[in-house]
Amino acid sequence: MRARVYVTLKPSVFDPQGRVVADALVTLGYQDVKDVRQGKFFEVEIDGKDAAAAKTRVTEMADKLLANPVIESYRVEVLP
Amino acid sequence: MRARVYVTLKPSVFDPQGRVVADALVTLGYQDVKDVRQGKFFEVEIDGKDAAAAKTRVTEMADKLLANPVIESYRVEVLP
Amino acid sequence: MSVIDATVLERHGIKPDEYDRIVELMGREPNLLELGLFSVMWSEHCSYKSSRVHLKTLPTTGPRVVQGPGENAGAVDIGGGWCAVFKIESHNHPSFIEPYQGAATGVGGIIRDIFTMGARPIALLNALRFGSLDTALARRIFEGVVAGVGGYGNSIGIPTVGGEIVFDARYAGNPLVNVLCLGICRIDDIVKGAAKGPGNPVFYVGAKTGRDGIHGATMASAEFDERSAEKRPAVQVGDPFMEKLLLEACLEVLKTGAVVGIQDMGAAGLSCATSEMGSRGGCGMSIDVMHVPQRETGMVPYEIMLSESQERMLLVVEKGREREVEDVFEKWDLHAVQVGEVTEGSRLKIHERGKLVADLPNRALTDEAPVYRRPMQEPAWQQDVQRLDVGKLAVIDPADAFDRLIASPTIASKRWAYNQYDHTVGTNTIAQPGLSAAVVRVKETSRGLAVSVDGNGRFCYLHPYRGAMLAVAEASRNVACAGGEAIGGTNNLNFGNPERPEIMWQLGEAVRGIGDACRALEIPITGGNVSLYNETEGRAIFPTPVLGVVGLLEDASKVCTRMFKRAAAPVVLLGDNLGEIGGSEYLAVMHGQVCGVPPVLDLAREAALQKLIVRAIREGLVESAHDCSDGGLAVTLAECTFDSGGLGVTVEVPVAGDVSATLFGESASRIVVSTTDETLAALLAAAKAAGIAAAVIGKSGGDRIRLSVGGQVAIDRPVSGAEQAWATAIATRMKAKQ
Amino acid sequence: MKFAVVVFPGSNSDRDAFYAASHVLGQEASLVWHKDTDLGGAEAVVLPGGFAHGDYLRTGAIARFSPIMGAVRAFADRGGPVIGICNGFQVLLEAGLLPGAMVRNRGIKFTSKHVHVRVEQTDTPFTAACTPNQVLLLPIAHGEGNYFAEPEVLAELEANRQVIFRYTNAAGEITAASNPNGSLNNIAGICNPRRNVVGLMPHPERAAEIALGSADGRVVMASVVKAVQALKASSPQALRSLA
Ligand SMILES: Nc1ncnc2c1ncn2[C@@H]1O[C@H](COP(=O)(O)OP(=O)(O)O)[C@@H](O)[C@H]1O
Ligand SMILES: [Mg+2]
Repeated sequence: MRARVYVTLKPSVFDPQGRVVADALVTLGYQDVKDVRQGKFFEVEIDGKDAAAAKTRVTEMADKLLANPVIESYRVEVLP
Repeated sequence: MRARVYVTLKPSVFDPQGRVVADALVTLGYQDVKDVRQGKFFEVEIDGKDAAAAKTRVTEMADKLLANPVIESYRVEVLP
Repeated sequence: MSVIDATVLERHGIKPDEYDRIVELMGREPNLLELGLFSVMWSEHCSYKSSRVHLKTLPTTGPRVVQGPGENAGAVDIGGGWCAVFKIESHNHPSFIEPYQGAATGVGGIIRDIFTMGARPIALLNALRFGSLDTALARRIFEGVVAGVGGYGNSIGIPTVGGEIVFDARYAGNPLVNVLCLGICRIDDIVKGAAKGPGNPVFYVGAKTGRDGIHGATMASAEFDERSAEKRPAVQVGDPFMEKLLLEACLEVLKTGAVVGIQDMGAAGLSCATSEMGSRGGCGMSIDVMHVPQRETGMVPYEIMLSESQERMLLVVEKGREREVEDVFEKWDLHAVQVGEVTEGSRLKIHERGKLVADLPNRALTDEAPVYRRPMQEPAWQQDVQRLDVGKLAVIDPADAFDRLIASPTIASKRWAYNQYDHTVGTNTIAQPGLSAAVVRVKETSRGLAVSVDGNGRFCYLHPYRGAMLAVAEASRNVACAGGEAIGGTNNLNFGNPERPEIMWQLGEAVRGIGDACRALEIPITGGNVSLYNETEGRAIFPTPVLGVVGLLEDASKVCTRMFKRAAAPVVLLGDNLGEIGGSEYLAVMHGQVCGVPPVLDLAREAALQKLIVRAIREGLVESAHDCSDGGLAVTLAECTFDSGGLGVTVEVPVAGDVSATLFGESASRIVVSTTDETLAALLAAAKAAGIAAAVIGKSGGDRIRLSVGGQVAIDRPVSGAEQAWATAIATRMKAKQ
Repeated sequence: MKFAVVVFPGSNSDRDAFYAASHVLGQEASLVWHKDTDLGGAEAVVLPGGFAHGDYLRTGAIARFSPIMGAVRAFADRGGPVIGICNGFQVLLEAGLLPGAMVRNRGIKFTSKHVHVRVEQTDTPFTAACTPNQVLLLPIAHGEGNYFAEPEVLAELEANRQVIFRYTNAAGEITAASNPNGSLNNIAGICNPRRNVVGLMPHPERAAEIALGSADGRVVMASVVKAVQALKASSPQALRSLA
């Protein structure tokens, strides 16, 4: 089955990537852009049928590897 | 309002980052991991109340800047 | 009534007697903001209160010194109206918490120190320490730090041309990340971080101010809204693009001549920049935090003044020329804003929307910070660890030892790391990473600058005074082996908790060693950095002074490298092979022991040796030169064959001590050179005149490394196999299972 | 002849290209700010290496909107020689002046080392002085140099001989081991159908003097000098129409 892990910088952490994209959008004429934050996500394909089990397992992966708890927070979602 | 743009590499494009993450997960003992693809997303905050308008506008931004049609595809979602 | 009680003081890391001193200097009780300013400015990091008395003993003057310690970086005259501007900085603790960003922001900080002086940065070096690569934690930190160092320097376009990496369990919980940046500029173009001319406007430019890195001690301090406390991130994310804009814009702005003084906002942010510029210039400064660009809402003056957000600069501009300065920054899409002005007198006045919220003598924050002569005490264990009974060591086949040593991560090629560093950008790199000292040419001149960073924590642990001298000697010897005459040095003192007398003793002894060695080798120390409290669970790292030495080549085309250049070249050992294995990599790797006394160092002989090699290179008497350090003579000879295109070497040396000590002992003041039959006599004569032992020990050539000791072949290995093991050792370990 | 080296705010090899053109080749060269709209009568344009706008988003993604790019496009449309080096190549791809795109290096790490590159075609202004199949030792320094194009695009590139440089070993053989970043068909550089716009990941401008470890890159810059002089000889007005 497939699960997605969305990783974002914690709100308190400055996001240079987002800032540069926001500036670029404004120069491109999108004055209505107030702010941009950039994140990443991982689409993980794993064996097994049990959604609950998959979720715990992928959450574990996120803790261990996919997200950096010091500056990032994450959200896990199992796809139907 | 807030909109999210999810950008992923097209299936035809090899994803080195996803591969490295997948390998790392397997080394970590998650043999059940079949594949990982990495994507990015942008959380765009813009003025205005009209969801439909926001969607077209952000889609435009994705076309112009946020995604490269040669290798990437994207999905826009307006947050309530 | 005052909000300041014992707990508040403790949160601010201010001792009661320090508080009394504050009240005395202020003539009244400080308010919380003022206390915050004192807490960061009087912190070990900013005030050097524990190390100052020792640093004062270092030699800082010399005919070439243009700028000694005290400014953002030091500078030495390299001739032709040019000067080399350089300094080393550490970012150890942040790199442990978040390796990539910790290392990246460390690089950013030292780069700012250099262009703040008006110099264009042209090279970066890094000295790194990690735990054993056999642990997943060390691999993770190593991977992140190297990526961070590269990620920042690469995108700005400053080549990372050299450094050193040591792996030892003692750094497992406390890695070291020391970064040296070298820049060049015309001597007349040097700028100082001083605020002069009352009435001159003070400008802020760069990244917006957030709640980053606000003094840990003040977290959750009750006087703040609880939310702001948890809003504070533990680490900062570097923005190399912003730094690149600042670098180019500042260098352009300085050309206008409209800038009176400039300073980057690093540790202690605005507090440090405003008070230091004021006291340096003998003026006061008045600012209103309302004008400071803010990234987050609801920030209080305390947070704005103490924030350590990266990539920010403070400038004092000549009144009436504001427009010129603003225009340059606008060109780079940076918006310089006036936050205040220089004032008569010597007070730092901070306002919030016009209301005075802090008012204090700026020298109280800087020059009048406390200075401690902390108690020093030789550790009880010091004598014990110096004991070494060679007779008791297990007998090991030198060939096996050789195989293990060249593949030991500390000795093996560091290309896994430096292949992630852009070392060709700038088209000045004429001796790339991997060739011992790095050499960059100075365009528009015939000159070159050789740079090396070195330190041996094991030696310093066994004998801090001698270990520190050996670090100076090695860095300077590396530079000399490239053809550079050492003209200036910088140092980074990485030690444990200075409140412990035995740590303080290590620091005192090390500084004494650095001073003595620098005086003997005529290397003025023009700056440096001190990083203390490098401990985990009360266990300190090895005392690790890292020396950065800059050397001058009048003719860059004469640059010398470590590899043999052709077959049948006579190989000569300059210096004495004394067979000292105390504290050697051999003892650590093959016998798991860190003990004995480090090699002796005769400073007069070292100086003579370095003068000799520099002259021999200048006069074309040698084709290659490589100093003997980690791994001893055997490893040094092997390194002369590596990257040479497979040229082997056959060598015969007499026994010194025993066979292992002869091959792997790390005696100082030795250099292996290769020469030609035509120049050999002249080389030997020059050595004799210099009073340096010089022995022809063999010839280059063949495709094997054959080393005989006392008539017996001790090591006989194909170059290809040895080189492969040496080149891939680290990459192989990095592929290991987690 | 006259080179224009475009300077984006995050360019970092702009001075390297300028130095190679002016000091090493002894040609006229000028640095052109990305907010300008005119190339100042240049006869060849260099988009240099670096991180044009930090490139946190995608390398070269934002640079293509810089005002100067209008002039660069017009210059290219008139047949003017344009070379994009490293980040400059990435900008040309994003701007659609060359086909394909760059993805992260196969090994995901930023890679900085000297590699061997084989000159596949000599009928471009930037390879005119090369000998066919000449092998050059050039430094690379990039994190996103893994060239990708859809199969049909790739086939077309090969069919039209638009692949100008390939990663090889020292002997000039195309091997997997000599491909530093995973680029399809070991592609290190390509040109447009008209052959006047060339992009490559390696840095010839950083290998134009033996003191730097290799002078092999010099021929790439020298080629355009030769090409422009040839053009001058053939039809002066053709040249004027460039500027
Ligand atoms: N962290 C690093 N970054 C860049 N180059 C490095 C790094 N570590 C080691 N090197 C390079 O590897 C070579 C060997 O370093 P080292 O073992 O310290 O020998 P030496 O002390 O003779 O310079 C030197 O050229 C050095 O610059
Ligand atoms: Mg060293």
